[in-house]
Amino acid sequence: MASGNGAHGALALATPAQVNRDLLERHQRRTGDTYWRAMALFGALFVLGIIGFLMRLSDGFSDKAVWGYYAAVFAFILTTAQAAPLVAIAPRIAKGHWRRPISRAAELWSVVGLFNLLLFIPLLWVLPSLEDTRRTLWFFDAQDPNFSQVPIFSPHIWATLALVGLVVTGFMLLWVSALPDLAAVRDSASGWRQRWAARLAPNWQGTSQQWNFLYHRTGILGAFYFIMLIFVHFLISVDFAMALVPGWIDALFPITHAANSLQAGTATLLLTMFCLRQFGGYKDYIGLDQFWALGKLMFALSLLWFWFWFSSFIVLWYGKKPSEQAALQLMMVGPYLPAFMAAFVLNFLVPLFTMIWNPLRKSIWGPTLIATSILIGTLFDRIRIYVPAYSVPGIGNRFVEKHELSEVPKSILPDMADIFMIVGAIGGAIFIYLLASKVLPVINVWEQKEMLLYRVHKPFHRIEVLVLGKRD
Amino acid sequence: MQEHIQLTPKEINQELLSGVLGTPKWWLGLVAFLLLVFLTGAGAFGYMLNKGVGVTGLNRPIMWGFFMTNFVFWIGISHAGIMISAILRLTQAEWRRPVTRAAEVLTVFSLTAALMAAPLVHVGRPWRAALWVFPYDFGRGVWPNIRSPFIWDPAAVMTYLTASTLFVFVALIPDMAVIRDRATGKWARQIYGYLCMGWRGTPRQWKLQTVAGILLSALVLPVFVSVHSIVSWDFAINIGVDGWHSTIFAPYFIIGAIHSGVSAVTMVMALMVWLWKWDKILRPDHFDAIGRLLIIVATTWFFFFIVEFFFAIYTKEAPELALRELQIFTRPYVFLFLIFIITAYFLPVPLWMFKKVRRNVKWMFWTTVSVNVGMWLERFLIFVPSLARKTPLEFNWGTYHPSIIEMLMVAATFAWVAMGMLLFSKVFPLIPIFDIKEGMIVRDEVKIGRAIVPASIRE
Amino acid sequence: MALRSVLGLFTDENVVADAMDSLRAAGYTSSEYELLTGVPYPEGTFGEEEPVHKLYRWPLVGAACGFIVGLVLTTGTQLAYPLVTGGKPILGIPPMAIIIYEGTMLGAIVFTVIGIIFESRLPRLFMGAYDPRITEGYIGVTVTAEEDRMGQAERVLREAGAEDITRGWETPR
Amino acid sequence: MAGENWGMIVDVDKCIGCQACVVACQSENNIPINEEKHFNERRAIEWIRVERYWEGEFPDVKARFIPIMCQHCGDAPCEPVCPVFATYRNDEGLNVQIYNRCIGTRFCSNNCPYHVRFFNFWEPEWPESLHNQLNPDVTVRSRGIMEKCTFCIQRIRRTKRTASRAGADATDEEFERSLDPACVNACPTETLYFGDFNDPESKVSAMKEKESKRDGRAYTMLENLGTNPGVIYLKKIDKHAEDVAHG
Repeated sequence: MASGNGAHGALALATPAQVNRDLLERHQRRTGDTYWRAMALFGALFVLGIIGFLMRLSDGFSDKAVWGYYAAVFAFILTTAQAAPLVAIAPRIAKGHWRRPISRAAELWSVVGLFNLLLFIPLLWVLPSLEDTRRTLWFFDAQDPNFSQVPIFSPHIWATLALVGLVVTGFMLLWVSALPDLAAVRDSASGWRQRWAARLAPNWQGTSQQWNFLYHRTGILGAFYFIMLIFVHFLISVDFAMALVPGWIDALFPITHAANSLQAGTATLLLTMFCLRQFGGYKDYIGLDQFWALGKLMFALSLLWFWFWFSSFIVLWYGKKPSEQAALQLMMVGPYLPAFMAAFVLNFLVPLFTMIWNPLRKSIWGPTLIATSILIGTLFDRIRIYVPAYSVPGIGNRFVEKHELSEVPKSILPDMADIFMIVGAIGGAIFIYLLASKVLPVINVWEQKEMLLYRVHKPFHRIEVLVLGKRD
Repeated sequence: MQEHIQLTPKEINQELLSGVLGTPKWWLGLVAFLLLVFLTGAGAFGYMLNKGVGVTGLNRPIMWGFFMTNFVFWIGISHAGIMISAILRLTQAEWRRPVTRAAEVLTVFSLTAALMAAPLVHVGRPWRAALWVFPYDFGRGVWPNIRSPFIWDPAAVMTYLTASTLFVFVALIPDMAVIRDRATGKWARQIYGYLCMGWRGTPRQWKLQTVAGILLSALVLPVFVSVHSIVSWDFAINIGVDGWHSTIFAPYFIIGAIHSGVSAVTMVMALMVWLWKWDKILRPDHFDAIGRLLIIVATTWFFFFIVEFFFAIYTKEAPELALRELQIFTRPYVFLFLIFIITAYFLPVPLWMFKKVRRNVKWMFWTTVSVNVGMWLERFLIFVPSLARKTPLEFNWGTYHPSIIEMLMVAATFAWVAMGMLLFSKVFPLIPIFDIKEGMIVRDEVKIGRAIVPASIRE
Repeated sequence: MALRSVLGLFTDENVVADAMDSLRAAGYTSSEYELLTGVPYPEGTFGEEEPVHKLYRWPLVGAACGFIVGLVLTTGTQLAYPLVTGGKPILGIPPMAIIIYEGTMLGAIVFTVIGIIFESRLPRLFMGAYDPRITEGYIGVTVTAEEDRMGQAERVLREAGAEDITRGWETPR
Repeated sequence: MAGENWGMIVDVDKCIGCQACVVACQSENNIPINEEKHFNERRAIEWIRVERYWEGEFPDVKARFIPIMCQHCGDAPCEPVCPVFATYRNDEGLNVQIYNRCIGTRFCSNNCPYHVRFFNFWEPEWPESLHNQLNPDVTVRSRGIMEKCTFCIQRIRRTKRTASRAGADATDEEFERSLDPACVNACPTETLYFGDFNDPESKVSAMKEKESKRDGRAYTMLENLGTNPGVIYLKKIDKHAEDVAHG
């Protein structure tokens, strides 16, 4: 690879003490106008979303079809915001130093999980119980005595528990990995911040025992968050989408659903990084290094998007069973072709043909723009899955054929309430993220300090090289 | 923790070329034995060619048996080389250095074994199949049917074989220059001189060598993914066999391939330590690192296994349920299933959790052998019971007993790969010499207080 | 006038860097002296110029060729022999995509390897100044120039601290 | 000669499981003699076979018979998987097998849900005494290739030739016996009907139309696979089950 000496995030601050002071100062500084403007904007969107939700609520839960866009938005937040923390977890396990400045920004997205948990609640009323003998993860079948041993509300119960587990794990991870920073805030800040930090990190002193605890717990919680996320995607994608479409059997779909979330999570984090760098004043910390590394990751995940999609598609296309044809018709080539094409282009074609150029990967704007494209594409992708799935007639009706979709329903366009809810939910997620960023430093202070220990610039004969140490 | 290899470049040359410039005592005997096994298999093939496919245990409905299982197994092993070599190169994992060459060569030979294992020998009329794989019989104006997965297969496997052979060749150029400089015979000097094309080691050549490593890795990876996906579609696109028709097959096969492939590389590493005494270069660290990788790979594979299984019973369709019953609860498959699940996952993975096991060559060798036994059975259990319980027409359900001919030919592929690796090791170094030397240059350490943390130079 | 080469062998990296400086000071251009190592050192270790290459173009050209060949092959054979099988379209895109994809990747890889060899300036028919010890850890610096400047080159290399100096290879022009 | 869509109707209700169709097919199409060991090895070749299923518990046991031959699917799963175009759908609605092209991958057999494609594991052999009974109109298949029911394409060809010479149409009444495949001619109970589904006046078209109505008995095998078979089955009229159902 080309020499990247100048490409690393410029570190003007050489000693841990300087970094500490600088970052804590930035965190506690009087909030600027940009922040308030953003808060106002996203707060307004949030309110709009609540209005949209109330409009939708007035339609009641009897018609599932109108809730399709709502389900898509829920899945979208699950796919983007709740997956973003993984981008901090995976490189931490692989001991990549480049992740250090952005790991907090990633983990902070787990706060939005709480918001998504609230979004999930209405879906419990939207989703019919298992009494209609549709397929389900939980093998409920009223006719078959072997399969009727589970509660008829299994999908609702277990998906809720799993989602709660995911959110709790996310908060735990955020809290444990922020302990040293909270202690630093506790020791240096004043006012409400100090009180909160003292409450959250009462006895962090930085003993080696505490550090070992921290390394250990972040590792375990990270792995657990990953497993929980896959599990939640599994439950949601099967019981809240796949099982609603008669005859749609796609064993890969839950994994595709989760894999898409890795791509979208990376894109979310890239946009977050861009905003922190451009508007948050963290230019000194977040540099080309991070954009380059995440850009490469996002490129690889965009190729995986295609691979996962094609692996499902070729089997269904070639198999040509009527049930498979109907499922393809419903979600890809039929009424939702435009949404699918948008997802295909934005999630795969655009990243493919732009990101193969290294100069573009290794820039600030390149990965950011592609990340935007991917996020929009993911929204379309979720819409083309959830809206048709919820619009299939006969869900909840036990007298409707459950093994094959006999007629593909017409497409549903978003109405005013849907549009309000889409922008509102996204606005709300960002609003909550912005709030959270005031409580915790957005740049991980201790990881940043630790990096200075392991990352040394040294002369090597006639050049200066970067030496990266890796702790066992 | 990466322990330091304390060798001068000259010592590295001597150490790693010991097999090329000299002949280890055991070498000739081992090659002769493998050749014998291989020739027995070839003889069995000759017999089959003469008599017909009837000499196998195949029947209706089990039209694919040992050969296809073996084919998929070897395709799986071939995914090791690129997994180790390309992914670890792209992620700049330092411990890859001594392993890459052996892994790539394993890829090449196992791909040839795969070609040998099925497409050519298992068909009814191999003489016509040869015309179909190699220059096609254009004369009669009949073109291949590109809608068939059996046309995608050779396209993918040939691409992969060409790519990995070239990959090995490019990385061999500097090492062949080393042999050219060391070889004593006039002919050897001449031949290695031609092969390395006059390599001198200018900064330009080295830079291109480095760029080539990364660029070719990036290009081979998508091929790597496509090969086993396409092989899996040989099965997954069948609607005639309910147990095969699953969308998860492509990723499931890939991760299974990586599982068995990385295990095979570990076996080769252990053999390199034992046979050539390269323990100065292949340290316990390397086994430790590959052991950790294996835990992740094995667990991901197991997850896919569970999902595949789960969605088979999710449909609650009769043939699927009958198949699972045969596969798991019926003799003799129940024994195979138990052996498979224990050897492929429940025996090795808990063992790898212990650092002592991961750092012990013997343990790593035997656990990875166990994985490959299990993974061979895994393929068998996917293919054969599914065919035995193809559709709801239970009148046609069948059983399968492999014949001795099939077993001999399967054994021959194993002998072929082992023999190929040994022959290669006689002509070229199995551990990339320049990579080891480079690893010593970029190795550094960072001092933090009294602790010394191993580090590496990044450009 | 024929060109002659001289080769100085060094063991210490810093000495090599100094030797290259001295050569530069003595008026040799960068095309006249060359560094030979047995290991890839990080770029610029000896203060040498960064080699410029155009390798990244090769795979793109190869991919384009492979894509076209794949496309022609898949469409051509199906149109030449349009048999309906299994109710699948004659020009079904998914199977064609698979073959075209493999063709594209094969083209890209083959061209890349050709590109690597070409850009490395291989094969080199005439070895020029070389010593087998280079693959044993020595670092070589060669100077290739007119015969009358050989003495000076040899002197510069010796003064810079070369352990051994050999000369006398002729490079045909 | 586009236009025909040859097909068959199997009235399961009439089948008595006598296997006459199987024997007729064997001798018409030069199928080697299936000995006991061939059945034990599961390598017997029967282009048409009568599957027998037992139903019910002793003493109330019933044998159910269903003759199964190549279904000549409209969207045949066996066709696209062949790498060498050895099998394809011709313009007479037949799923044909080209023995010369076949290389014996057996992929088509795997992808056939009806198990009606047969592989020649050995070179076919007949006892000396039977050498002269081979049908000259049908190829003897060598080992290593697939074969299957052709709807006796040799008879269709011959009838067409005879008919065109006489200036008539092959589907006319007078040619019925020579057009029908061997199995149809041999069936003592008129279980099997053969004809052109594209010809609205043919017997099979009329039967199809009648039986496809709401209370008709028509069904195709493994319908959920969407293979669109050219063989239509007529359900068994189960008096006993009806009696049980109605008390």
